[in-house]
Amino acid sequence: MADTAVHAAAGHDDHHADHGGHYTSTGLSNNKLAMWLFLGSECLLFGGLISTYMLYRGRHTANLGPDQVWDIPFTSASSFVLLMSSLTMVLAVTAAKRRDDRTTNVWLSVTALLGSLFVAGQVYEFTVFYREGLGYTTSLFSSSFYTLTGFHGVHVTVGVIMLLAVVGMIIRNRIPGDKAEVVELVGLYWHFVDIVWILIFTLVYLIPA
Amino acid sequence: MFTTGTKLLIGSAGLAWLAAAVYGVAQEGALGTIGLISAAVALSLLAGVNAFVRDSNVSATDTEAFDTSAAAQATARRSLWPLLTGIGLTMLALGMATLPAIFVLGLIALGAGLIEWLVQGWSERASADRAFNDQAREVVADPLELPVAGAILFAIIVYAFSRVMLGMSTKSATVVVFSVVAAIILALGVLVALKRRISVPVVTGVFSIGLLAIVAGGAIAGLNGERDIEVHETTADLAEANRCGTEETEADSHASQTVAAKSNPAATLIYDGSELEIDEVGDDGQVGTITLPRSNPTNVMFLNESEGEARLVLELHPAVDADGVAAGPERICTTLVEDGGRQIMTVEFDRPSFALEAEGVNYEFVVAGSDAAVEVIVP
Amino acid sequence: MALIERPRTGDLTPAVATPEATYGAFRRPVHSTGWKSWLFTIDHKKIGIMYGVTALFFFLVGGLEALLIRAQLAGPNGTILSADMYNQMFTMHATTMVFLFVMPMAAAFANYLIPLQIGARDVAFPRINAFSFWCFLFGAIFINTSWLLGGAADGGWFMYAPNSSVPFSPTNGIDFWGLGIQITGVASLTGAINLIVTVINMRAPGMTFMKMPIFTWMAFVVQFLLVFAIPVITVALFLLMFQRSFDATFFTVEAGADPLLWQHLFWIFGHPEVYILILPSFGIVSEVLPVFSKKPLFGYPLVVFSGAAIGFVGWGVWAHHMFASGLGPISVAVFSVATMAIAIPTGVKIVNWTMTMWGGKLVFSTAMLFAIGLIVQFTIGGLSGVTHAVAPSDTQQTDTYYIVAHFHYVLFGGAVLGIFAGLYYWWPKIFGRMLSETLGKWNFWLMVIGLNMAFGPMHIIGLQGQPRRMYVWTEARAGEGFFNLGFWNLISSIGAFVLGFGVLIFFYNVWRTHFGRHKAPPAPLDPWDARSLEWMTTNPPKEINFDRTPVVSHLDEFFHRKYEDRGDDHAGYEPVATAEEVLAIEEANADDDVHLPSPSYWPIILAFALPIMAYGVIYNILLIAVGGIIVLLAMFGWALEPATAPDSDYDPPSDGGTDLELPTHG
Amino acid sequence: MTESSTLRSRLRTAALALTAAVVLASCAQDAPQDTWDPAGSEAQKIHDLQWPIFLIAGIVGLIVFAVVAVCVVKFKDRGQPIPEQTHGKAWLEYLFIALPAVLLAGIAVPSVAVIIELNDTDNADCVVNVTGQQWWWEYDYPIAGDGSICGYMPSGESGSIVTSGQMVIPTDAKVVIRGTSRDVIHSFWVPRLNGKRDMVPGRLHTWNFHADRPGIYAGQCAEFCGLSHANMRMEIVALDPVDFQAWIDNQLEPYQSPEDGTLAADGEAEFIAQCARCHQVDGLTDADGELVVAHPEDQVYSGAAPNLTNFATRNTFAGATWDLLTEECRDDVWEADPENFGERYLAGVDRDCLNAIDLRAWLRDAPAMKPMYTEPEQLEATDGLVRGMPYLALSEDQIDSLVAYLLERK
Repeated sequence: MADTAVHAAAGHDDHHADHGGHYTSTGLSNNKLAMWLFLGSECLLFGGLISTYMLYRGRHTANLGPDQVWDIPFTSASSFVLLMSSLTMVLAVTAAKRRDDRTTNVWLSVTALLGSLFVAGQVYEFTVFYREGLGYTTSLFSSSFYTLTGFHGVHVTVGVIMLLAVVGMIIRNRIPGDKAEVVELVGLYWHFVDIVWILIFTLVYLIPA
Repeated sequence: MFTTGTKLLIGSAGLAWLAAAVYGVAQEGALGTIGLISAAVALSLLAGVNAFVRDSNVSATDTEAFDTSAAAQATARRSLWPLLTGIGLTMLALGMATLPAIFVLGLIALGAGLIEWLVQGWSERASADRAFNDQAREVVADPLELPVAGAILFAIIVYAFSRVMLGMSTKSATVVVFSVVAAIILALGVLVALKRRISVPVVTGVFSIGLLAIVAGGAIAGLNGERDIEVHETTADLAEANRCGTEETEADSHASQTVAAKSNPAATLIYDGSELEIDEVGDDGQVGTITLPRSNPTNVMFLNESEGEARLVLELHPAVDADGVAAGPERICTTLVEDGGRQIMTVEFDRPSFALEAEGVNYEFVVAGSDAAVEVIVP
Repeated sequence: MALIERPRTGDLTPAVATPEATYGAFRRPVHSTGWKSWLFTIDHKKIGIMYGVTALFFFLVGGLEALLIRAQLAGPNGTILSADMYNQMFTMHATTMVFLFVMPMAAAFANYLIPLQIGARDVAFPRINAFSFWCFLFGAIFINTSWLLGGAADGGWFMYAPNSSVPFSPTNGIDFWGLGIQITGVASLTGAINLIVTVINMRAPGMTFMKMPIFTWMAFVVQFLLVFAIPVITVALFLLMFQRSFDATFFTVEAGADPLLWQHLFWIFGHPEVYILILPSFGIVSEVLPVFSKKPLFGYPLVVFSGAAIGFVGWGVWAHHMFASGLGPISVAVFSVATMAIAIPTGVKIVNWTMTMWGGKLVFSTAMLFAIGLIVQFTIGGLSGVTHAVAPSDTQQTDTYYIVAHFHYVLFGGAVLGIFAGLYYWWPKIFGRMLSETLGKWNFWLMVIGLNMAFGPMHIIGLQGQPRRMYVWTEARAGEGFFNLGFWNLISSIGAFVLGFGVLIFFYNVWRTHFGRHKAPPAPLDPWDARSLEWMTTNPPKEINFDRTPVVSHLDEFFHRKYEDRGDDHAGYEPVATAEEVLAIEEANADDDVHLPSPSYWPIILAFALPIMAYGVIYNILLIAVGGIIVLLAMFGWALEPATAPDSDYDPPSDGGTDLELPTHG
Repeated sequence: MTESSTLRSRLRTAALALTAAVVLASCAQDAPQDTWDPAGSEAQKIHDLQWPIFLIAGIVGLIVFAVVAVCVVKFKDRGQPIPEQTHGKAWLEYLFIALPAVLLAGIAVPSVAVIIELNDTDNADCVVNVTGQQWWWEYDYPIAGDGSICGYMPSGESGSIVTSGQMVIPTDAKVVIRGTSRDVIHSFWVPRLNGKRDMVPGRLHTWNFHADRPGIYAGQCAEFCGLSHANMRMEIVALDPVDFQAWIDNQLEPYQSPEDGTLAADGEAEFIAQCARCHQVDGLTDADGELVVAHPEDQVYSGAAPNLTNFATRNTFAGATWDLLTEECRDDVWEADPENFGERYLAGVDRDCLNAIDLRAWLRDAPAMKPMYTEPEQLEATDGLVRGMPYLALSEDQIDSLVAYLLERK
């Protein structure tokens, strides 16, 4: 099934290569520019959430504090996995630019799997914290922690679904427009989500409260 | 002019009428007669219908029928959806008898199956061109299928794998398993990407096996249950168990020693090893008593400047009702605070100080295991 | 899904079947007339008009709320509104005016004019543009349904915590408010990204940034402010939603929360928001003044840079809304000085506007009157702003009517007068008929008199110590003599009604121009002897905007095509061509093969799902799932849909002439 | 050139007119919350800073208006040729950046100095705790380690003073308030003594007051605080040292029950039955001789109700929104000379001066006078706790006795 998709897609791509995309004043693609702006806006979103957490992380009167619940080795492992997924995303983008659909699909799938693994790790972590007595409404620390990391988790989830959908669209040859660019856009988003996690991991987990 | 089929039916109908008459006269049985008459009526009706539609025969001159008649349509293609609908129905029944979760899953499977069935049926009648019909199906179904399939796959992995992790007996095991699974995925990715000769069925097969393994692992782990995760002790537990002493407890391990700069406490209590000094706005270096508001949660900061560890305790002396049940906790305390460490305590007083005087007690901040104390006046 | 907006060509051409038999209900909407052509349109001009109509409707709603407030306060111990109703009224007055009138009105101008001013055929993402509008409309309707469902929000538009928590505001009003602002926020954010990309990428050949019309520049700055300000309020509103609907404790003081968190988040958004409201009007008057002075804008680069500077510094002054909040002297001092600094670029604009008029050849059309009105009225607001940039002085003035006076001079005297200048100026461009100048002058003078009568006395009321947001004021603290509160409150209320009457004249003018017995004739091509690119096409513009993609070589390109410098040193300009002649050249050299993207169902469907989810948050969690499924379906349907419809969707099937590509300039 | 000289003279006239207006405004003593009429050193600092800024702003404004007016008159289209298409003059533009920058720098320096001064809360002579609550203010006077209150040593035994509505402070003393709130954000503002400062729950904010002469200074909650925001007022009463000492001693006098058989004695019983659930009267004992301790936290969402121990020494009630004195007696106190003021104020409320109409109306149906959340259907979110004084269904006789009892709380 993938093989036929590869052939069909190659033809499709050739057509667009001739086409050469649209003229823009700056030569930048509209889509990419929009994605950058969106990510710029997302920076402020996470900025707000991180600020909230930083303000509230010490506020857990008579309840569990951050350093009492963290499991740094585990979170380090899952952070590393998310980082690796950025690498596989890069490979996917490179393959897409080579118009190698098969390899693109492989790396997109691996990225999606690693992303799912990360979210699974987060679900595991949340469950453990909850069992240890840290509910969502237990303290300001817990509310702001779950909100911040939960928001990030939702972003990863959306990213994984996007990745899987792109794989599906490539297989079915249903991408309107420049395939490599679509993969690249999803890649931009994915890298952004990764970078935000590095920030969260450093500020939330590594710097002692 | 009658077709062959019509002739047969007309003959049968006539025979049935005859038999009914004979039986009715000869046997005098009402039931049998009614049965035979019914058959005769039915056969007559069928004969009439058949005569009218001419035994569904297509006239050779009716060219339109070549395209529009059912026989001219492409045969229905293989379809997964009746199966899914069936599974959905079964689960629905099963769910009603056993678990509501299965019922809901059945409902979802039923809905998904029916919708897909409808879409496929619609698309197969879209035109005579099979390739085009497939594309038409995709135009309608892709917006649903792609994200939903992605989301389901994602949910399965996340749920199953997190069960596996929760089932691990130790924390270090989770790290190992997590890393190993990630490494396997990566390695497989490299393998498939480099070895271009690996065919699609193989990849699909490996992927399915992997998925199956995770689901199976998740199921087993789910049935086995989670490892024992103990509820962490907190200072609230300490106060309840009257353990606000000098010994180190679980609540004290890894306890925070710093407080955000913007906490804006009403007062800071500084312990220097022998005395509790009060640092209050507009009122510096006061010793002995502090006035704090009634019925208002107030933040008080504890700063330990003694050589060792210290724990601040507030004795609350709650009102006791007729049944001897206290209106609130006896006391609240911080965790053990290291030298130079600080911690916030949120306090609230329900009764004014003079109400306690009658009982011969007062509100008091004390450092556990020392004589340092500050009396709280609540107006 | 801004990801995939590119057209693909020819994939789905059916081999045998006719379109009727294949796509049935799934044909793309391709109507160019009738209500469906509006509902599913992705034409930036139609969307701009819809923005404008909706915004003006909410202007009337907000105005009605204002009049009720002033009626209540005309005398001591007013009884027209109950305390509860009054609190809802002033909350919704501000919310309506800020989020549902001025912001969408600016979006209306930006949508309609930016592509025309930069010589583009549409915005970069036409479907997202439609989505933004529907989001805004549904969000606005959603907020206002709270009036019928137990009462509107009653915490003020600033919605300070913890007064916004459930115990202090038990009705659902604040839930409606927060979720509704969230939805209109989505509209603003997507709209902003769209317009930024449009301005950066879709300028006509030759139009460098420093040759861009000034309105486009100011709107461009505003879109950046939106991109970065909206997510901050989004965070705040999320926290509020979790607080109110899911028992989180972000603002629960008993749990140790700090109520100032909300204030910081709100004002980090809220102060840039002020510039979001005012800069588009600055852009409008910077267009209007040169046209009616027959001179280019004085110091164009400086006006551009000061606009950008205002946008930039605007991020560093949010805490001047919190001088009384107890921030500590260092923060207060820093923010106080930063706030004074922002007066400099604002002052630059005033100077440049007056210098534009200086030495000009002034024509006092209604648009020009409104523009001059803005200079004068905004100056008053700006200067009273300086008095509370000084933090100690602000501790006396903040939360009094003096502040109400200040920001009404800035927002009514500034933003709204600018909007009216724009309406009168561009009306013939947009609707092809000119509003009556006589009625326009009545409109202007009544509005200016009403504005000064309504808001001028508030300076006195505030300095005499009357706080804001009080549902009654009392004789006991009114004092006697010239500055007594009773007299000036009454004057202010009378002024408000004069102002309201002035605004109604505008609507009468519109009705008279288009429907009355004295219906105006079609407007001339270039009624104002205008200077910028949007006038270099028909009134109203064709769907493709320009017959030929213009090639730009000057700032004020249109002017330079009509006039040529016969002397030296810019002093001897003489007309060389009429507008008709300029246009005739363009028409004669029309681009063949202009292709516009097709309308789409998905934007309105996607937008419609959002209020469903919002009702779900308030009433039943299952509704969220329903909305979520619609969102998923619409997003993927959208993503998989080519930008242009296949020929087969047209009835009769298109001949392929108008459905292929987005504008191509080269 | 004549044009510019007329312009100059016009400007001069305008500037003079503005100065006159500003002076007029600063002299006006009409509204009790006039922000241009300082009566204490803190407000004076603000005033000294703000009036020159108003003046500068006014002058700048007039210049702009004048230039616009000149443009409008002089450059009207009278058929002149197309003007020079100038895009600006660099030196002029730089000048107009530099000018406001210099002007604002000139304003910024003294502003920062005053900000620092206003926030200096060290070396207080007197500390008062101020707590805002929907919709009234509570003041309590912390007892220092040596037993002194607000820098004054009580003549008798020291104890807590809790009051509401009117905050009494000594003149010529640096009074630091430590403010917070029990529910939402309120703002403490007495314009003639100082600017406003928000009182934020969970935070402790300080602010200075320094009254130059005895008198009553009106204020009003300035941060929107919900339903009855308009009805949340406050007054600062400044007394000279002798009178302030007398006030403290009076506040700390032990509780005296009304004489048996009087209407007030009935009132005491009514009070214990109806009012003492929420309102504390220090020293009040019930029939068994047990101390009566109010538990407002069981009834009121925000957790407190005004302490009524010395109710009749105050001039206001219900969030300082209604006067306890008749209009005549009120004016007598408010308009008293600084020398006589203390005496008039310390006289408190007696039967002749009592504003019985409003007080009785309040006891009859408080929520009807001041919007508050007291109806059961409004209290779902607070588990039945009221926000404000509920309707108590008191009979006229009960009200009579309560008024009599309250009048004796001096």
